[in-house]
Amino acid sequence: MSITAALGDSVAGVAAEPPRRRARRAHLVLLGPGLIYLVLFFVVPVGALLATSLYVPVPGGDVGEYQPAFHWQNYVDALAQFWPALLRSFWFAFLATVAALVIGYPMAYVIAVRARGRKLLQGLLLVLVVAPFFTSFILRTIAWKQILADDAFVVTAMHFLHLLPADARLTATPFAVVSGLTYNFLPFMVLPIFAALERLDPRLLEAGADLYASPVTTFRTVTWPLSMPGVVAGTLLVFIPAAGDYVNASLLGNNTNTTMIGQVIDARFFKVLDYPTAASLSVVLMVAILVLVGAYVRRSGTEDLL
Amino acid sequence: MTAVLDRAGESTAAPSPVRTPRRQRRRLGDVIVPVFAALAFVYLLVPVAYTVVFSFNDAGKTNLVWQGFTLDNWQNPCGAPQVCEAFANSLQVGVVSTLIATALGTLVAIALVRFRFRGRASANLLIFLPMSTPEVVLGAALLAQFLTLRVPLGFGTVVAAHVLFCISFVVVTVKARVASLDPALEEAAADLYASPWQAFWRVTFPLLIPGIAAAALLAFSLSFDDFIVTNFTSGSYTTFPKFVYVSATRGIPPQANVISSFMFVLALAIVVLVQVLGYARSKKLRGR
Amino acid sequence: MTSTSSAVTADATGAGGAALELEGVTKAFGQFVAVDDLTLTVPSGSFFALLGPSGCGKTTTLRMVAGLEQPTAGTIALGGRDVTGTRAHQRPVNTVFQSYALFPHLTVGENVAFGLKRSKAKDVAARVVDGLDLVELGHLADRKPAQLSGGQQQRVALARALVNRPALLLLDEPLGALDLKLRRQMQLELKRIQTEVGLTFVHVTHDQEEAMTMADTVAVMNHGRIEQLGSPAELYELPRTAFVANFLGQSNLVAGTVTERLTKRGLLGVDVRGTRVLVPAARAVRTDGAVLVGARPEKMRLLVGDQTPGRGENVLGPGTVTDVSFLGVSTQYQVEIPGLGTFGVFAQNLVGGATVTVGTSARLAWAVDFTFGLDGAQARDDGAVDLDDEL
Amino acid sequence: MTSTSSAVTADATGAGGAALELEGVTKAFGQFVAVDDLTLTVPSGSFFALLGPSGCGKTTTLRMVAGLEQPTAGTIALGGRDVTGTRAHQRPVNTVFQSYALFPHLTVGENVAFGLKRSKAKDVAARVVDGLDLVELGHLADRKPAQLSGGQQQRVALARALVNRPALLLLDEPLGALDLKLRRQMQLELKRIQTEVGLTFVHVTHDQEEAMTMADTVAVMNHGRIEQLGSPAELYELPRTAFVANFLGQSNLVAGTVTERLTKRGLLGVDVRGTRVLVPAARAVRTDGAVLVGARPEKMRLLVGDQTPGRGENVLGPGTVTDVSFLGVSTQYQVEIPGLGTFGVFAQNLVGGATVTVGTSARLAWAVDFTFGLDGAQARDDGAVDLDDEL
Amino acid sequence: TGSPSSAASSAEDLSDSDKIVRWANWTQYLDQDEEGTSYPSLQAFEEQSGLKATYAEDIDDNDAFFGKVSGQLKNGQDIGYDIVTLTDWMAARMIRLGYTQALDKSRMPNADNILPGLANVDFDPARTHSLTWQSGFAGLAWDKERVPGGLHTLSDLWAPELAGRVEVLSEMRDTMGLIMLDQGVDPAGSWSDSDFYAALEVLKEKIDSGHIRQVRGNAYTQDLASGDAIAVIGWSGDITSLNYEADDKFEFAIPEAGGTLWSDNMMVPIGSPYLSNAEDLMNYYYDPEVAAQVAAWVNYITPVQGAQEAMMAIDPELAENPMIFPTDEILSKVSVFRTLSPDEEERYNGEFLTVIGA
Ligand SMILES: Nc1ncnc2c1ncn2[C@@H]1O[C@H](COP(=O)(O)OP(=O)(O)OP(=O)(O)O)[C@@H](O)[C@H]1O
Ligand SMILES: Nc1ncnc2c1ncn2[C@@H]1O[C@H](COP(=O)(O)OP(=O)(O)OP(=O)(O)O)[C@@H](O)[C@H]1O
Ligand SMILES: [Mg+2]
Ligand SMILES: [Mg+2]
Repeated sequence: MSITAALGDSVAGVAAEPPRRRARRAHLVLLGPGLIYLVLFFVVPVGALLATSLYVPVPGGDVGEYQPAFHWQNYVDALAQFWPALLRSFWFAFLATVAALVIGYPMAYVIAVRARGRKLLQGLLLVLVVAPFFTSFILRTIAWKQILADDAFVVTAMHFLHLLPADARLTATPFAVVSGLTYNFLPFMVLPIFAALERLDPRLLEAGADLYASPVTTFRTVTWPLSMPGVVAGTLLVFIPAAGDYVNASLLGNNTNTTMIGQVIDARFFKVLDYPTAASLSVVLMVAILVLVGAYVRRSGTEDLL
Repeated sequence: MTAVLDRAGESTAAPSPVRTPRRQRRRLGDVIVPVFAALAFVYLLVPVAYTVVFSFNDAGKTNLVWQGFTLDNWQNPCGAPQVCEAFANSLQVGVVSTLIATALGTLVAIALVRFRFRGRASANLLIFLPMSTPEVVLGAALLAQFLTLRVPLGFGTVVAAHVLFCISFVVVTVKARVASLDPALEEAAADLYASPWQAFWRVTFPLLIPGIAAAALLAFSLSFDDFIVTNFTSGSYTTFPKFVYVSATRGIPPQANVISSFMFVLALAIVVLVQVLGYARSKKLRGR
Repeated sequence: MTSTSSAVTADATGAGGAALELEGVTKAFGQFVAVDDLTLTVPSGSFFALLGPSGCGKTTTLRMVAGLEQPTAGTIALGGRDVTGTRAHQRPVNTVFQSYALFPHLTVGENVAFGLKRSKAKDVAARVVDGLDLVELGHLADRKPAQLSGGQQQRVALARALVNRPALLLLDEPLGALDLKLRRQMQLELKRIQTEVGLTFVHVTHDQEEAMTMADTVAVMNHGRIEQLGSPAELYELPRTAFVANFLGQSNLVAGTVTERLTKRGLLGVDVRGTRVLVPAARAVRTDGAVLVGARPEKMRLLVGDQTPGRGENVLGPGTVTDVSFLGVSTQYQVEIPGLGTFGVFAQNLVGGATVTVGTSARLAWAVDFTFGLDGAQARDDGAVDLDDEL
Repeated sequence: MTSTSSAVTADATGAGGAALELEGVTKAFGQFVAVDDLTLTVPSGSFFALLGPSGCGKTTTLRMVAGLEQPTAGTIALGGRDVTGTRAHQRPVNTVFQSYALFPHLTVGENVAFGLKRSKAKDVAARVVDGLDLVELGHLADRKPAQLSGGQQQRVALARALVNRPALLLLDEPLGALDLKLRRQMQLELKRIQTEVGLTFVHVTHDQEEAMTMADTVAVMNHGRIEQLGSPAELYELPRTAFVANFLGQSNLVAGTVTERLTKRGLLGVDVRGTRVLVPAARAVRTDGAVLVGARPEKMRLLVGDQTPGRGENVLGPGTVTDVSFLGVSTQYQVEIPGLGTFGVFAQNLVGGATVTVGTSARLAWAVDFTFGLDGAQARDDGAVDLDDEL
Repeated sequence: TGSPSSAASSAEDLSDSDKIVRWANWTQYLDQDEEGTSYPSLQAFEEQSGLKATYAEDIDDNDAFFGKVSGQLKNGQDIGYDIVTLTDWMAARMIRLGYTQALDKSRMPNADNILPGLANVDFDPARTHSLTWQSGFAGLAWDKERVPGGLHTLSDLWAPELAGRVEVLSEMRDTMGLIMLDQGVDPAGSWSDSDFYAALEVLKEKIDSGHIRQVRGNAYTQDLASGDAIAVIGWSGDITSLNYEADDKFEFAIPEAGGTLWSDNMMVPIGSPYLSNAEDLMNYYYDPEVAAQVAAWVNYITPVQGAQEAMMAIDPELAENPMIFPTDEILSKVSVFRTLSPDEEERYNGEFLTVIGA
């Protein structure tokens, strides 16, 4: 199915060098609406958020009342208190990304390479990857919670088979949170890798075989490096939302050793009404992600990816 | 997967005693990956299956424990208060934000690929930023902004927020398509007396449709399933994921499962239909 | 096939093409000058071929004529009208692109109709049918380009351009993708169409044989400039630079110094490593000092054993036959003469295969009248493709 | 260039290639039989060319030899060892792919080193350098394939295969992307390498001229079967089917009926629309009934005005010259003889351009000795490319 | 997020032109019919009043809900609800901040049916801005099969054999209140920071050690049902409801040291243009028979006098249920968490959230 194929494309697409053109200002007409939108609804709000991160409480004011200031100490305080959650977020996001890669790559490989030329099968498998998007992800997460519950089949069976110590459990653990993250962002890993693999010329694999490379060697020396753009795109698309997620942590974790920064930001924002702290944590999170992503993209040599 | 098995079978056709051990290894190698992938698909679909199964649960106040099979929920999917309203809202938000984001994003994508201008790099970065911003941050920033502007929260603000995070995905998707489009085609159109406007509508646009459709699909699924940003920017406006999240605290009505299952089946059906139609058409063409 | 072409010629915009004039046209990409001060006139209704190595600026020239690229300097006139500033879609010019550039989402018929619809022509349907018949693809009008073979696609591209009856048709390697056989056939086709419809064709090609078979006038381009321009026979028989001599067919070139001028007989005596070779003065670019003496391989014959040269023939050698290639129609010999290098000799297989074997000692003889003289300052192998140079 | 090839020959795995034997090899894709019961022996160290129209099964045959495709039936032996079931990476065979299939993420040098590293060869670096020098790309070792021109890419593909010194090298249209000039030059190169290194080459090509220049043995394939096999000169001079006659170069074929057998002189008398044409009986596929009488264009000459045929020549005509094409080396004439069709005549431009103009009345003469006779039941134009047929 | 907005004032009342009323409530907090498809009492109200009522189960957490609407409330904007139902302390904050509209009691004759104990509360002395919706206890709940001995004190909850199967509420006042009571501190009294932090220390220790599996809101009932939790700090009505489906599997008790009592209060937010309609609705639910109908379904303490009598007609057994109609003895065992100052509230809330890992 071309739609889903292109959908994969999306994220792995490496733009070709743009042709030189006479400037006819046409680009302003094309870009204008979109960029103005982004400025209005992204740049300005994020700017405001930045400002908020420096606010101080109104002296003697009620809960949630703040006034403009340049109180950089907010950042120090916020980090001093919440750095464990921040680090944990990146750690969980990293684990989820690796897990999604390990699970998602074979899926993408089977869809793109093994099912090559079988359009119906390919389309079906692709839609099976995307379709969970259409069943609310909260429902799915809750379903996981029920499936992995202490009294449910999986845990009982594992206890019975002694795969799990008798007092161990699966829900409300870091494991549950990471697997929830992995699960929920898996399609974002599969699609770009699929797109990259689909573009892989099967003749290159034959060339590898012709040049004495065994299937495993061919994979290592040809398939894997050529799917790198997809892998990079996929890892970014999993890592970024996972690092900022709070739904999985609050539904599947909810303990101090699973607290993620998203939960903290949400709680500071909505429950404590501590806007400056929430804002400064947001800014820190955003900057940290940008720095990590920038370094990663540069290292993997796929700058023109995005 | 049948493809793989077929091929494995094919390769073992010719007999030769020396090859036996090698053949075995090969068959193993050919099978491991698909089996692993199949397990991954199971992993991906188990909760979906759970959701579908519990849409048939004869549930009471909560839908946590299996109480018995019933078709009632499917016969009366709007039975639970608010569920259909939330679903309709989600559809509405999804469609409207998809339309806007797709239109804006497509234009930006064309400009970014086809033109070289000063500030192109910054424009690219601006597109990438919302994608790399965690949803909590986006939601929080937007909410603050809407409050400052005293915009009443509701449909409008939700759409505005969804358009924001969809645009980036649309741009990236369409960009890949535009980049793979041969610029010579537009030149050929110009050469054949088509004005720039005509060249766009008659050549560029039709060729971008698959990319645009993919982008729209992606945008719709992102919007339809979004909870975090929606939660910040919706005020009292309820979308389907928000409804599910809120009702999750006490028990999600089975009707929510019905609607989710329905969407899942619908997505499958559409793809199969598109495939079958496309197959029939190509067959007809080949037949001629 | 000929019956349908009437629709194409019977056009109101005037049968026959427009003359094309380039005046001092230059195109620079940044620092790089792709086309350098090009001045050129293509008479109306003629078949003009632009020939040159890869990257010499042929496509760029065509794109400027089509209006897809603006010249950095100079003017382009079409039928006497300056079109330099006119945009592509407003020029009565059509191009058959190197890559066809067929619209993949349109059927063959719709592709061909595209230009007609844009120019609001009447009888679009009838003209599309005629155009497709012209290239013998009438029965495939409903297919999509992806369902055609390369050769068929190329013909659709041709029909799409021809059907508009442009004053000027630009062909950018329109036959590059075809195998030799089909290519020759299409060449005859194209030539026929051009003659029948009377359009002005500017044809770009890598293939010198193609240029020579088809064109009235051939221009050989190199590094953005035109090296020589003339009828195919003129260019072939009397190249004026080593580049042209080598690029257009093969040449045997050998360095020498003019030592005598036999003014009465109109000949120059050239000393080639001790052997005197005669060159008609009228066929020499310079008449003194260092020259390159040249002759085409098919003009040369092998003198084996005690065979003697005829009257009015130059002789070189003896040398040794180092290679014999049977080409079917002809046999190619390589003869190495110590100190002078390797010479190619073609012999038509009028009486079957090779007559001389490798290792035979032989001299080379050829008519003085077909000898040409070039500037000795040029490299002997300029224009002969060097393996490292074609990027 | 020659100095570096020593590394390639000095290989421990044995200079010289392995013999290839196909025995009843068949490949069916579903219902469609792409290769049909092919039996073939390519002697060790020979240069074997496989020639045939698009889709006739050449690539499929090569892929089966390389191990990239399993035959439906039959066996493949290499150097006497049955390799039918061996997997591609375990066969001492390398392929230069029609599409190059260079690894885009590796540099030129890494591409060339790929096979060596896999087979754990020693001196990889040195051998890569040698291999690249062999194709004169030593200076581009650090580039990525995308930064090379088509011709350079093809040479990398060649080097990548050659450097492994395979017992058998398969070349699938390895020169398809090169322009005529470069192509000829690479042909000489390839041939030289093959002779020097002594490998066994199987070369697939569309281009009959290429096959004939390079190969020791040529096989003409059609519809998955081999139509004729032999040395280039043999195939060219004495085609046994109309397909071969037309596919390999041009042929003038005309239908007639055997009316006499001049057994003593070893000739057949054939009646061609009232004219008697003589055919050597040994050069005829059948000696009675309907036959096709053929002769190559370069064997024919024009008799204009009162010129008379020589002894032992057949004559047809008179007809009218309808086209004159100057090809540089030679001139091609088309002569239409009423009732018999159009005949092609090549004349080497031994003395400059065309000697006969369009419209001239001329007869055709050619030596009886170079006439051949085919089965009259075959279509005259079998194997001549028809414009609508190449999909 | 600026200075307190005094500009926020009641919106113009459009009740006469638009016959609608929009009500935000907690989930499962209004009687439903058998299929769970409609709210009988609300339907009756619509028929009777001619108003179209929109009922949204949009509240799952006081803080979260307030956090989402506070910005609009500060601006005096319509938040999309005409009635919101929030717990005492949050109601106190709403009223203190001026985010609610004054009720016209003359239009609400039934309002006088309010239980005397609820008629005067410190945050809304004459009930001019709020009316109680339901009240309930926080106490201990457990799975009878797995905790055969039952729970009597908070220390029972900390028994080692329950480790990892215990959950407490994310509602600070309930969880902290129970711990403080266990430590001998009356949360209704004037306790100090140190009392609070001492209790918090206990909580922290139990969470960090993994004894407490999760800290949850309403969703703890799901964990009880699925077996992930077998002993919890929970709310009275929930357990009653849960038992309907789980065959009386669970039991609820107020700890010996005492439990907490809380109430949820209906308020009309500033910016709502349908004050009169909202008053009509509140008035309706203060009818004893309607109140009994609701209480019979939600199983919480109804604030309406006469409801117990009305309940006799519906379900005599329920009328005797002390969790719906508590006896004085029970009431003497529970206390209401005292109102916190803004400063205390921010600090305690922040610390509490940090400890529970949200
Ligand atoms: N957009 C461009 N920017 C920079 N250089 C360019 C551009 N287009 C063409 N060139 C350069 O200009 C030169 C002429 O290019 P052109 O395409 O005209 O060559 P050509 O003669 O058509 O070659 P070919 O036979 O390979 O098609 C080349 O060296 C090319 O690299
Ligand atoms: N995988 C396949 N499935 C079905 N048919 C195939 C397949 N591969 C090749 N064919 C068919 O087999 C025939 C021979 O193909 P092959 O590639 O060998 O042709 P070829 O002689 O190499 O042609 P070309 O000169 O165009 O490369 C063709 O008709 C082709 O359509
Ligand atoms: Mg070009
Ligand atoms: Mg092939």
